[in-house]
Amino acid sequence: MDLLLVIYVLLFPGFLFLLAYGFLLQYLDRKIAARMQARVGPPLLQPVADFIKMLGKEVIDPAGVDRAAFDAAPLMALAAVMTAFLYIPIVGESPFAFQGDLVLVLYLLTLPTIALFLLGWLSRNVFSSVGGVRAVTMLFIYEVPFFLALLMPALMAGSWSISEIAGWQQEHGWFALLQPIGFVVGLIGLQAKLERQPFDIPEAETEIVAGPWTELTGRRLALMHLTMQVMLVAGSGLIAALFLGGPLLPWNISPAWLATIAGFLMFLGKTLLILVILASLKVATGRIRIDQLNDIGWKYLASATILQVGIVLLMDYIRVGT
Amino acid sequence: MPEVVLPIGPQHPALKEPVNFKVIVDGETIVGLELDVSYTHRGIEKAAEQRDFIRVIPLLERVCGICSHAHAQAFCTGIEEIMHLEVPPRAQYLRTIVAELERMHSHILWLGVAAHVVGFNTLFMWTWRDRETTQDILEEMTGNRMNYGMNEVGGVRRDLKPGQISSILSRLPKLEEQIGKYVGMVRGEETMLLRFRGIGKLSKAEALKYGTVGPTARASGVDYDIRRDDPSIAYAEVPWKVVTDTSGDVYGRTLVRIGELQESLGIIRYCLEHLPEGKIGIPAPKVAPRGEILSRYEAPRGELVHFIRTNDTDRVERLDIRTPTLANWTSVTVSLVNQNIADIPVIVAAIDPCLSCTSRITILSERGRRTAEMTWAQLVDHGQRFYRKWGRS
Amino acid sequence: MSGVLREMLENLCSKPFTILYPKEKVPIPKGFRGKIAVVDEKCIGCSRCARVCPAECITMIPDNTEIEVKGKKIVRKKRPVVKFFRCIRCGLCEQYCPSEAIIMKCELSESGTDKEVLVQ
Amino acid sequence: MTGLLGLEEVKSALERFGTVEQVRSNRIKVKTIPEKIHEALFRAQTLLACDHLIQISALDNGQSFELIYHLTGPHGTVIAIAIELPRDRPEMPTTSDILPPAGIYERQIYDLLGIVFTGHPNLKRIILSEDWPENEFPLRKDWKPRPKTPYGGVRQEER
Repeated sequence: MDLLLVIYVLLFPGFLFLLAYGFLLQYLDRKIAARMQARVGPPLLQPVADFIKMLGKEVIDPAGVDRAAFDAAPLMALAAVMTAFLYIPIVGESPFAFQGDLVLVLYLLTLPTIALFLLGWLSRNVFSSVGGVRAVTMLFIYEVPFFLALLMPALMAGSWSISEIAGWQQEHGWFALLQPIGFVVGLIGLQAKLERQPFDIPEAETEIVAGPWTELTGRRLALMHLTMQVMLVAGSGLIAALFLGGPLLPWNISPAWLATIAGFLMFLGKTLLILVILASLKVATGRIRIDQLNDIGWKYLASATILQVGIVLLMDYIRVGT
Repeated sequence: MPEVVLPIGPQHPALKEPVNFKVIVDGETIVGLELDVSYTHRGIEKAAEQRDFIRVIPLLERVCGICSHAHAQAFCTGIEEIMHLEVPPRAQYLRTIVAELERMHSHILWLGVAAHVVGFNTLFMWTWRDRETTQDILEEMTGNRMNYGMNEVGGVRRDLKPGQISSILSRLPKLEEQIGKYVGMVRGEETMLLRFRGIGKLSKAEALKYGTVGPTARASGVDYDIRRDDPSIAYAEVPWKVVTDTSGDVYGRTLVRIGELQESLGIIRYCLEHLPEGKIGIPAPKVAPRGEILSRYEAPRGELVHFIRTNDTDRVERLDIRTPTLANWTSVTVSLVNQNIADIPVIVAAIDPCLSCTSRITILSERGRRTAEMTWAQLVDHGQRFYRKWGRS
Repeated sequence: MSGVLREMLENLCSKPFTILYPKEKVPIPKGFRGKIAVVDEKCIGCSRCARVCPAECITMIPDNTEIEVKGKKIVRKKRPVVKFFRCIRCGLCEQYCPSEAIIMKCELSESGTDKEVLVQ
Repeated sequence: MTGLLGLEEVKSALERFGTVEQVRSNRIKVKTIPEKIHEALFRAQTLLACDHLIQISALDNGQSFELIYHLTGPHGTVIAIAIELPRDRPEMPTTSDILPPAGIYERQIYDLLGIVFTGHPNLKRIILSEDWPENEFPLRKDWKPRPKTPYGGVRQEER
């Protein structure tokens, strides 16, 4: 059992699979965006090549920067999202599942933003500081509706474990259908978390160069990119588990191994679906301003989520009442 | 946050050319602004005084890559008027076709840049794809994609063959369809509307007060267009109308430019279909009589002015170029204050700034025969000395 | 918004617009001003091209060669030498040459990285 | 667009400042002196509806500096108000208070020709680079680049 657990963490479906799938998702993301923009797009191994190239590049320390903290922040961010991934069901239930892992995962997925803010603040560059402040400001805007939307399935399923929520949907149907508003808010929140258009405000190229990323070089940049890549996998896996039933099939398949493979394929299919939605959103929109995001976030996203909360409570009341 | 000086430029991803704004921001709001456009001064006005009328035109085309025809055009029509030359109508029509193609490629380019500035890279890719059509037509007509070398004093240098006319006409419908799509996209794309509406607003009175020109002025309801007010080449004979808008913001400027794209398409089509027969140029004398002229032309970015003074020689005594970007800078510096940092690139891009036009360093030695160069070591040394001095003061 | 989505889908289903340069090449139209070339046997050594060149990339060097122009034999005194990397492809030399001896070929000119060649 | 301005209209408004002549159908040139330029511009703005300053052309004709203010309005006539400044004391009051766009043109002229506009709020270098030597104005006819110095007028012996 211990050996299996080690294999689970390190090889499949743990870190090795996570990294490989991260590269694949990034490739698909770039390729789909490129094709929609009438471009050719990168070859299959381009994300890997980029990563290796960046690892080999010189690391430049801005004058007066705290090197230890500057090195640690990307590592911390990467470690956080990789840990978060372990709690997401990929082939059947996650072996680490416990009551409350949903809260832990949500917390861990917030850490990269904090790391970005730290990097921006530490690098003593105007563009980075402005970018860091923007990243945190944005966090306060999208985090509330995002959390609320993602906690709604837990409320309805009556469990705080992601795997159990996924299992609940096997019997009762997908939360994407039961809670469509929450699903949409979840996707928008994920896009904002990943700082992709229309929410790439902290790294707005034409305004503040690259925001917190401006002074990142070499392996720090590589690790930070990898973090975002892994977060794309973890985030889409989380949404897939919470709203699309994760790896579990709506019906029972008799041999266990077939069910496992089918579940894995379900996971791949669902995350790819989410990726296509996110990539299309990226292609179809421009960047909005931070004050406009504030308006949209609090006026529409937050109130839509509150509406969803109300509906869920009402549904629960009716269900329990009957 | 305390007040922070944000250096925008000289090298900055939003600016395609070197300009330096020292923007003083309080949080996300701009409270002050300083401007320096000195990074691309090339001394073209001085160099133009050293060259005869044949060799000066390629130089003037290189004032700006995008509106190269506009500069040559303004200069040629000015000199022709001083020389009292009657340019044949076919040459005028050919000039108009190139001028309008240039306007189209400039406006499509601008639309892409504006979309890129607000992070909407998709429209940027699409517009630049469709811009290739105009570039291909220009390449086929003139031989170059940029710096067409079409103008000379007394006419144009290349003629259009009948086969080329039909080939150009056959490519226009596709372009028209794409431009029609942009109208829908600009009006319908929510994030672009959010970033363009109400940004960089100039009322009609302000636009007049700060001397704005071109699409920037027309978007504020100022009904000035040199092509109609002071027509040169074939504009007086071609049916077309001036596009204006009343909103005065970046959105209005976008609509004006897209409207002008459609007008330009009509002008090109009319000119190609009604191309008069005849010669494409008349021989021009080498020497211009004494005289001065203010030659105005509506470049894609606005009113372009060449003030030319000649004095019985084969060179100009003085050539004073006022580019549209310079005229529009005043309004930019005014309208940036109290805006958001995120809107700097949008407002700056909305006037379609062309800095190589604005500040035109080649140092010419005696009589402009040979350009002096700095070796790399000299340059490094010069830079170090300068900044040491600068640091002390 | 719908316009954007439709265009996105259309692009997804059609071929990319990009031309992958070394593999495929753009057709160069007739009359393209490309690399400058001197046809030595036609040149009569009048040095008009050198006078008209705005970039001063053409210099005349002494060269006593007998050439044939319209059946007559004459001796030219000079011939043009072109510094390729100074050429700005304005085509004035081609236009002013009386014997079509200097032409712009329909091919792209090379690029160079060596400064000495570039500025000469 | 209203019709073109006639010579008589312009004469009645601006004749008191100097000679008025019709150069072309839509170009009228007025010659005046530096002291009166401010008032002339103001009258052109108020009486002739000239709301747009096209350009301030500046040139050095060897003996003096000439400045020509080109104004236009909805009538489409370009009114050129020309003045001459002595070479030994190139100074004149700024017009940027009544014509805001003149501010940036005056900075350019100050930079390239060395004409000082008194009262200008921000008369600083704009076109030439920041390390260009002081008191060298490249558009003056007597300015000649030194063949040996590579950049501006920074001399080699300073090293």
